[in-house]
Parts: sequence; C-alpha cells; structure tokens
Amino acid sequence: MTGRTSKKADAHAALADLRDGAVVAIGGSLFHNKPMRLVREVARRGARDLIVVAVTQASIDVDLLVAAGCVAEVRVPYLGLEHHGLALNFRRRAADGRVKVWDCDETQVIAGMEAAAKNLPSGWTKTGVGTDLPNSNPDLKPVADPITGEPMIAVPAIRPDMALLHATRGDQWGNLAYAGYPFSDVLIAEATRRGGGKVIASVDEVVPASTFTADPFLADIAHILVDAVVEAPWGAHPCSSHGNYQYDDAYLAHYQQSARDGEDAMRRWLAEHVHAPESHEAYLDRFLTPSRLAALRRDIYARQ
Amino acid sequence: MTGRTSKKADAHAALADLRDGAVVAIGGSLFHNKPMRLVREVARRGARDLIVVAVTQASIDVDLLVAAGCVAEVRVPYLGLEHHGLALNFRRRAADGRVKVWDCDETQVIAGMEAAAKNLPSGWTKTGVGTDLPNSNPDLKPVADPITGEPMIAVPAIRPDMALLHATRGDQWGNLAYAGYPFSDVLIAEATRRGGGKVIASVDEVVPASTFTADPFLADIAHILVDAVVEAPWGAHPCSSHGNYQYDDAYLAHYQQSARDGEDAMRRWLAEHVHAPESHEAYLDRFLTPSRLAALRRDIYARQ
Amino acid sequence: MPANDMPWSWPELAAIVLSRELADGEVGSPGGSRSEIPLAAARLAQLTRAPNLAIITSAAGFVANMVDKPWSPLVSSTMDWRNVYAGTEAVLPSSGVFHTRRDWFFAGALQVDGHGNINLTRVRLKDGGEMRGPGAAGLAYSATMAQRYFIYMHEHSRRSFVQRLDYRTAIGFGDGPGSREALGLRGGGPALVISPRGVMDFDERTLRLRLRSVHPGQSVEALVANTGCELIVPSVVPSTPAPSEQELDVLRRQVDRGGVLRR
Amino acid sequence: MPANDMPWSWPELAAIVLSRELADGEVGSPGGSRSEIPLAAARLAQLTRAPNLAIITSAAGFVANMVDKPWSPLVSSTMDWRNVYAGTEAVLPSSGVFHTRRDWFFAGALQVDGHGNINLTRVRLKDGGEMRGPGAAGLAYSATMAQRYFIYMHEHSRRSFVQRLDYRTAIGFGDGPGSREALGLRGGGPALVISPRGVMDFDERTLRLRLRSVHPGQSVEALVANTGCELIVPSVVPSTPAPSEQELDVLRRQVDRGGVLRR
Repeated sequence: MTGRTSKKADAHAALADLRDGAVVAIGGSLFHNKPMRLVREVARRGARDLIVVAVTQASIDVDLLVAAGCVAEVRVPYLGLEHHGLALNFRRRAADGRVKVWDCDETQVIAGMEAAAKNLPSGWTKTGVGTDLPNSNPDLKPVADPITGEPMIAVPAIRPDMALLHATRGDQWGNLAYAGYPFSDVLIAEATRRGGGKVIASVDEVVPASTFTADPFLADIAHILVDAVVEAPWGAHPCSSHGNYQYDDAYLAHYQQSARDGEDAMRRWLAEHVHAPESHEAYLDRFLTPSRLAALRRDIYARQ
Repeated sequence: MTGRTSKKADAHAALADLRDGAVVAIGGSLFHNKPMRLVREVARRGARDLIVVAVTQASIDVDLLVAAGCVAEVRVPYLGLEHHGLALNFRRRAADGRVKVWDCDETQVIAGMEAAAKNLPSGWTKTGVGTDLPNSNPDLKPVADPITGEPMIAVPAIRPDMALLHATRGDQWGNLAYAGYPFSDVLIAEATRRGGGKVIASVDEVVPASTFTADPFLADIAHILVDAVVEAPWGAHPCSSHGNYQYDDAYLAHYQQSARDGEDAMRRWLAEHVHAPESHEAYLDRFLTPSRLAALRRDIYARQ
Repeated sequence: MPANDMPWSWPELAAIVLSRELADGEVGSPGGSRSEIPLAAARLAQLTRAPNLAIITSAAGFVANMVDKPWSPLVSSTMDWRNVYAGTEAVLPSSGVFHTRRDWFFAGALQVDGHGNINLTRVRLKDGGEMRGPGAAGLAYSATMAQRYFIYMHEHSRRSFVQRLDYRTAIGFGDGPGSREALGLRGGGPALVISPRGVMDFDERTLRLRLRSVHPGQSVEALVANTGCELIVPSVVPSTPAPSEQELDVLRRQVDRGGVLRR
Repeated sequence: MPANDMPWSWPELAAIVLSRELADGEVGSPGGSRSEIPLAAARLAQLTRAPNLAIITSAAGFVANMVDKPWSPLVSSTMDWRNVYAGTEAVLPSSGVFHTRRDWFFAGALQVDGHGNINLTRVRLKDGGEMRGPGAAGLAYSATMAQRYFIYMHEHSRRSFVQRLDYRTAIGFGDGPGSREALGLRGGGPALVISPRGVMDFDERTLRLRLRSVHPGQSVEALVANTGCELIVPSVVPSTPAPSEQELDVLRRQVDRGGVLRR
C-alpha cells in the first residue's frame, strides 16, 4: 500500500492554481498572522483583477496587493494601518475608481462566509439594518424574518477560490496550530474548502506529525481543510505571527512613508521588497538580522 | 475595593432559580459529559413540566428526568441508550402522550441555538426539506431563500432558561476546561446566556484560577458565560467525563433493566439512586468504590 | 436475521463490503446504529487501499487516520473516548463539525423505502400504537448535504423494506427523479443499501432500489420475498464478492482485535 | 484639538471619564481608533470600582480582567499580543466572539450626527472628491446589538459633528424616537459622546445630542460654535468632574506606566 500524500509545497507551486479574477480570502487580522510571504508571491506573479476578502481586518496585506495592481475589488470590513494611518494605496485607487469597494461590516462578511461553510445560499444578520450599507452594497439584501417579520439583511454566500493563511506550526498532512489567536482563519478555511476552493497556509515551522497525534487538540485547523503547507520561517513579516513574534513597526513605517510619497515611491518599494528578492530566504537576509528577530520575539512578552 | 465574586455554589443553591415549565438545555452527548449530579438534583427537587433540549444527543439524562415526571416536552435529536437499547421511559410516556415530542435533527436544534446565541429571531437550515419533520413539528417553518429562492427551513431561536453542563475542571470565576470534547456545550452556554438564562456547570474538580491565567487557551468556556460552578467529583457518573473517566456500563445496564421492568421498578430505582442519597458524597460512597473509580479511569486509554 | 454459515459474521461482511465503497482522499463520518460497523469499514479502507481517507467522528470533531498509528480497540459506543481518540490528529471546533464536506456517511434505519428515503422517528404498530425510534440524530442533515451515503439495515424484512414509510425522517431520492433537484438538495443521495441478505443500489434512470448482489449463502428468492418495497431485480444477480484473505486479516488483526464485530 | 493646559492629557481625561461609565459585572469591548483609550478606561474601572468587569478584545476572543494580575504595558495596536494577553483568563473560540452579550463598546468616527449615528466609511471633500475611512469594522454590528455604546471623537469641529452624515455606517437613534424600535434593533443605542471639548449624552424624549459637561478649561461657547449638528444646551452646563487623585494615580501607576496616553 502506498502511504499518505504530503501537502508540503513551495509557494510558487502552491499558488499555481491562482487565476486572474479569483476570489481570494486572506486570514489574520490587522498586523497579525498575515501570510505576507504568500502575499508577496501573489504580487510577484502579477495576478490581476482579484476580489480580495479579509475578515475581520486588513492592513498592509491588502494595501500592498492593491499597490501592486492585483486587485479589482476589496471586501474588507476594516482596511487601515492602525497607528500608522489610513491605507493610502487603497484610498488612492478607490478614489479614482481603479478599485471597487464592497462596503461591509465584519459580521456581514462572517454571515456570508458561514453560509458558504454550511453550504447554504445565504447568511442572515441584523447588521446593517437602518444604515447606508445596503444602499451602497446591493449584495446586502434587506429582508423580513419569516418568524417575527422584523427587518434583517441577507448576505449571499461568499465562496473564496483560494484562501491564504499564516499559522505558527503545521505538519506535512496539513494540520495547523496557532500560538496566538487564529482570528477568523478557521471560518475562512471552512468556507473556502466547502465551496471547492484551495486553502494555502504558510507556517513559521513545519513540525513532525507526531506533534499533533500527541495532542490533537493542538490543531486549530484540521488537515482536511488544508491543501498546501508552505514552510516560511518568519513568513508573516512585517506582520506578527500572533503569540510567536511581533510586527516590525519600523518596516511598516517605511512602507507607509513610501505610500505617502506617491505611486512612484510605492513602485520603488515594491521593486525592492517584493520583486528583487529571489526567494523568501533572500528576503529574510535582506530585511532582517538575527538581533532584529530576537527583538521581535522578545517584544511578545515584554513587560516594561 | 472589594474583590471579585466567586461563582462556586452548591447544587441546591445553583438550581434555586429553576421554575416549573422552564426550558432546560442539557450538555454533553450520549453517555458523555452529562451533568448527572445536577440532573439528579433536578429530579430530587420535583421540578415539573420542563421543556428539555439536548444537543446533540441524550441518553439516561433525559430518560431519567422523564421517568421522574419532570418533563413535559422533549427537544432532542437522538434519545436512546445506544448499545443498551432505546430510551424506554421516554418511549412509554411519549406513546401515551404524557410527554410531548418536538421532532428534530441535530442541525435544526443547532440552528435555533445559534440564532439565540446571535440574538437573532431565527436560524436557517436546509435540513428537513423534503421530509416529514416540518409536518410533525410546526415550529420548523418552510421558507424560500431570498437570494436563490430555493426551499429552506427557518427555526425560531431556542433560548433556554437554564443550561446544565459538566466539565472536567473549573475555577471559582466560572472558567471551564474539558479534557475531551466539549460537544455542543459552548453553543448551549452562548445561547442560554445571550437570552438571559442561567448556565450551571458541575465540574469534577475546582482548580485554582491560576490554572487558567497560566494558559488561557485551556478554557473551553469563558467565565462570562457561566453563572455557577458546582464542585461534583465524578459528577457525570454513570456517564463519562469525556477524556477523564469512562461511563459505568454495569450501572447503565441496571438502569435499563429497571426501565424494562416497568414503572414500578423505575420508581424503586429512582428512590434508591436519586432520592435516598442525602448528598453527592453519599451517592458516590453508595454506588462507587475506589477500585471501580480506578477502572473507570483506566478504561480511558485501555489498549487491549 | 437469516442464517449465516460463513466463516465471517454479518457485521464483518458489512464492514468489508462498505469499506470497498470508500475512495482515497475522501472525508466521511461513520455513524448510525452499531456504529462500530462503519467505523471498522473506514479504518479498514485506510489500512488497505485509501491511506488519505479521513474519518470525522459523527457530531464530534475528531479527525482520525489509522495509517502508521498504534492499534486501538473498536468499541460499541460511538463517542467512546477510545473510539474517537484513536488515530486522531486534529479536533474540529464544535462550531465547525457541520462546516466540513462529507463525501459519505452511514445511516441505519427503522424503515427504508424504494427510493432510499428512511425513517428513524416512529413506526405504526399493528395494534394501532406506535413504536418510537431514537430520532433523526443528524441524518436529516447528512442525507440533504453529504455527497453520498450508505444505508445499513440489520433486518431485511417486509417490515423494514416498505412501500411507504410511516414517517420520512431523512430524504433519499424523495419521490423519484427530479425530487432532489427541485428541493435544491446538495449531494447525490443514497448510494447503496446493505442488509444481512444482500447489497442494493439505485437504478440510474428511475432511482429505484435495485438488487446488486446477494451475499454468499443467501438466495435471491428469499431476499425478494422479504422485501416490502418495489425492487428492481436484474436477470443475473451476482454473489457479493466474499471477503478476501487480506481484508479479513487486516480487519481481525488491525481493526477489530477484540472481536466486537463477531459478537 | 483645543488647547489643554491641564495636568492630564486629553486621552487620559477621556479614559477616566469613560471609565466612570462602566459598571461592575458588565462585559464589553474596547475598540475604535486609538483603542488604548477605551482599553485603559476598562482596566481602570476593574482596578477601582468594578472588579467583576470583563473585557473582551474586540473581534478577537481574549477575556481579560486585571484584578490581582501582574502589570502589563498598554500598547497602541488593538490586537497586539501584549494588549490582548494581559490579564486574559479564557479565549473565546472565533465562532463565538459575536455570540456573547456586550453591555458596552466604544466607537470612534469620522462624523457623528445629532442622533448619534456615525460615519466611518467616507466623507465628501470640498473639491468634490471623497476621503475614504477605514470602514465599518464591526461597528454596524455593535451599534445594532450591544446594550449601549460610547462615541469618542478626537476632533470636535463642524466637520466632525454634522447635521447630516455623508454615509451612515452605524445606526445610533436613527431619525429619532421610534427608529430603533421599528427596525427591531437590540440594545439601547449610544449613551454618550466624548470629545476634547466636553461630554454629551442624549435627551430622553427627543433622543437628540445634549451637552452634559464641558471639560475643565473649555468653554460652552466654543464647543457650541464648533458643533455642526443640533445640540441641546441646558441653561446650566457643569464642568466635567476632574480626574481624582486616585484615578490619575491608578491610571499612571497600574494601567499606563509607559505613558502611551500622554503621547
């Protein structure tokens, strides 16, 4: 009998199925657990017209893809760089219509993703009743609850073609463990796989499968929900791998300054940070040092 | 400043709010994590006309409450004693109309509980379309999806007045940890608390709060969802505390034999096992021995 | 149950026949009454032809694969810790148990009809009373949503294979061609029915129950005589392929060492 | 922002004033722009008057209480591990983050109107273009479902307090009395608006914004002149009670030792 099939893959192979116009879900939230190594690979490939969904919140992940010209539509409840300010590339391209915005609240995206995970046509929420959200986003359909008659909003199932996630650890079968919060990654994986899409996860470390058989409760996402595991040490950089290492605030500040300086500056930033490094290892060696890594680890538990 | 308020309570005090006619949700599944110490206390109190909800599956927990005359209506997707046979007390009282049956599938109860947890009027499911379930249970309302028009079933929110759960460990603030599977206990707690009901949990052990602060991911149910923690060592007996100790098959067989022997035999069983023991400790000392406990622990990992 | 003089028990035969239906890479849930039969079927498949097959405990979230795992006993109670923990690599959150695809699941039933609809709720008795079954459990869901499913009947009689169900708990092919489509159901419906007498599937055009094979030692005539619903009987009905030596060997040495299926 | 010559910063004052609004035993989520302000408010409440107050990280599931816990720094980024892990006793599954009651939450906004409706989506600029905000995040949800909420505005001007929102992202009292009821909304709507100039609540009958107090050093006249929406101004407007010594002491020694709120 042949044995089990490993799901380990390099980033290039894992993203081979990504077609222009695909609905791509990105996991994590804000500056945490963003699969930046995969995001950079998507930008390197020159993907076009993507519909990007992030739940709950996005930052440099989506703004970078927008800057790289990969994105046609953004379905993100919050897109901003928190203490670094607004998402400037997004703002620029949304203002002149190059990027379409699907206005939404977190719980509306979740309702649509839950519907997909359950293989149902729509999800129901109270969120958005009495607001402009259903006016600017016609996919959010005002309806009446069939039991009480009260106003509700129905959100059509959101079925990503591909999900990009970042976990702390994974094994070759596709089991994933998060040191910190998995945010909505479980739901993203469920919604994507249930609808036939591919779930690609980068992990800081590939660990032996015995790690999970020794304690199966360790797995936040089971292997049946994962198609490919991409080994990518510090693969969330410049975002944090939540509970494992911190986000790189100086790098983020430099990114934001380039965005502020305009599209030419952004193109130079992308050339240097996304296109020039020939590999993930080359990226790490170019933009990080052992002492910087130690500092990003140390900051996790820092008590002043 | 005064400190935090402990949620530790004895079973009698914890159940003081239980009124006749209440909707009571029972956690666990089949022979596992059933809060039997609390169930016996409910029967001792002589509660009446309860509407009992269990999700996903029930066994001796609900059958015993039915036998004790506490139950007006059963909302349970599966009620049986597995390899010991059907739930005979339930079957007897359902047949002659003393107990009303709310026919349902697991996912319909879950849809109703999810609606309650989300504070929404109804939950939607595909389950039951094309079956007799909406015919025999008028609460399951056939509707059309507003996006695709396809047939669906709307289930009104199920909002328990009280939930009875059993966890392996808990602290005085109400944080609960399960050694095995929590089954649907998290959802039950969410649905109950969100609607203003009380969540009462028995635990095999009360552990120091530092257990949870040292590893907050240990808590399967957070203290904000729990109203009372009842210390009840071996409190799931004769059911298993999943992953901690096994169910007591000989005791269950004796129960089932009494049920088979008819209502008089059942009354004697209830008198001996439910009413006679003056306390949980008296119950343990009457029906268990140290070597039996050791066997129930050993069976968890038994490899033959 | 009809006589069985074979060197295997009916549950063993059922586990082996069902095991052959499971394909590599699939995800499914053993369940139903005497769930040790489908659990054994799935473990046997993993250990013979389908190393990438994943088992999800029905209504709990244990995702298990027995390839290269230490042996663990097969136990009667579905959610027994020993059953669910064996070979487990990951545990789905309870919120997600119904959020994952099921390529297959197993159902027992009080009654089945000629379109594979099943009854687990209640059966009318001759005296006018009714016998109440254990309830739908999650079968109304699975029958609606899973890719395909297998029905295993411990009794093959005119009381269990009926022209008209006393209660339709879970839908198979409904009233025949077009029923599932009109209701917007997911998945393909029932794939197979196995009983102590034989194996049945469904005719592609009429979606009616069709005899596929009779078990070694059983007769077509007795099977037909004990079937209360319409049944398509082809002119030639082969014998259910007997368990191979390897199947029986893996089943008895690696899956069911304790002999639960022989009791 | 108006001048502030007081011995506390505006964020410190906001944290202290908001802290006083939180009652013992409640459950809520700090959030919004500069979420260190509401997080400080909630921790301060726990350490002074409300030891049973529970903090849930907004859109993550960390349930925290700082009573008798080691000190941990206050950090700007909402979901920073140091912020969410401090004092955490339990972590809600991501499926359940929106399944728990919120007695209160906090919202920042680009614009607020006289009924407490808020805009976080986009603002029309004078040149005809628009400035896009970060989006609703979870505020459309929280405003609909939470028991009450507090709006904190970093700017108090005619651009931020407006007669008519450019976009209604989250509903407050809608168009006035009866609006929330007609929509079947849960919770009681906005309870309070705080800005660098003063504290506002809502008139019980008209549900219109009403000046409750002006901060020490600020004037009613300047506040009114910089408010673009209708505002009920009582004949006597008290001064916002200044931070007590104990409040400032606990805030600076136990909550914000690093001085994030003074930056």
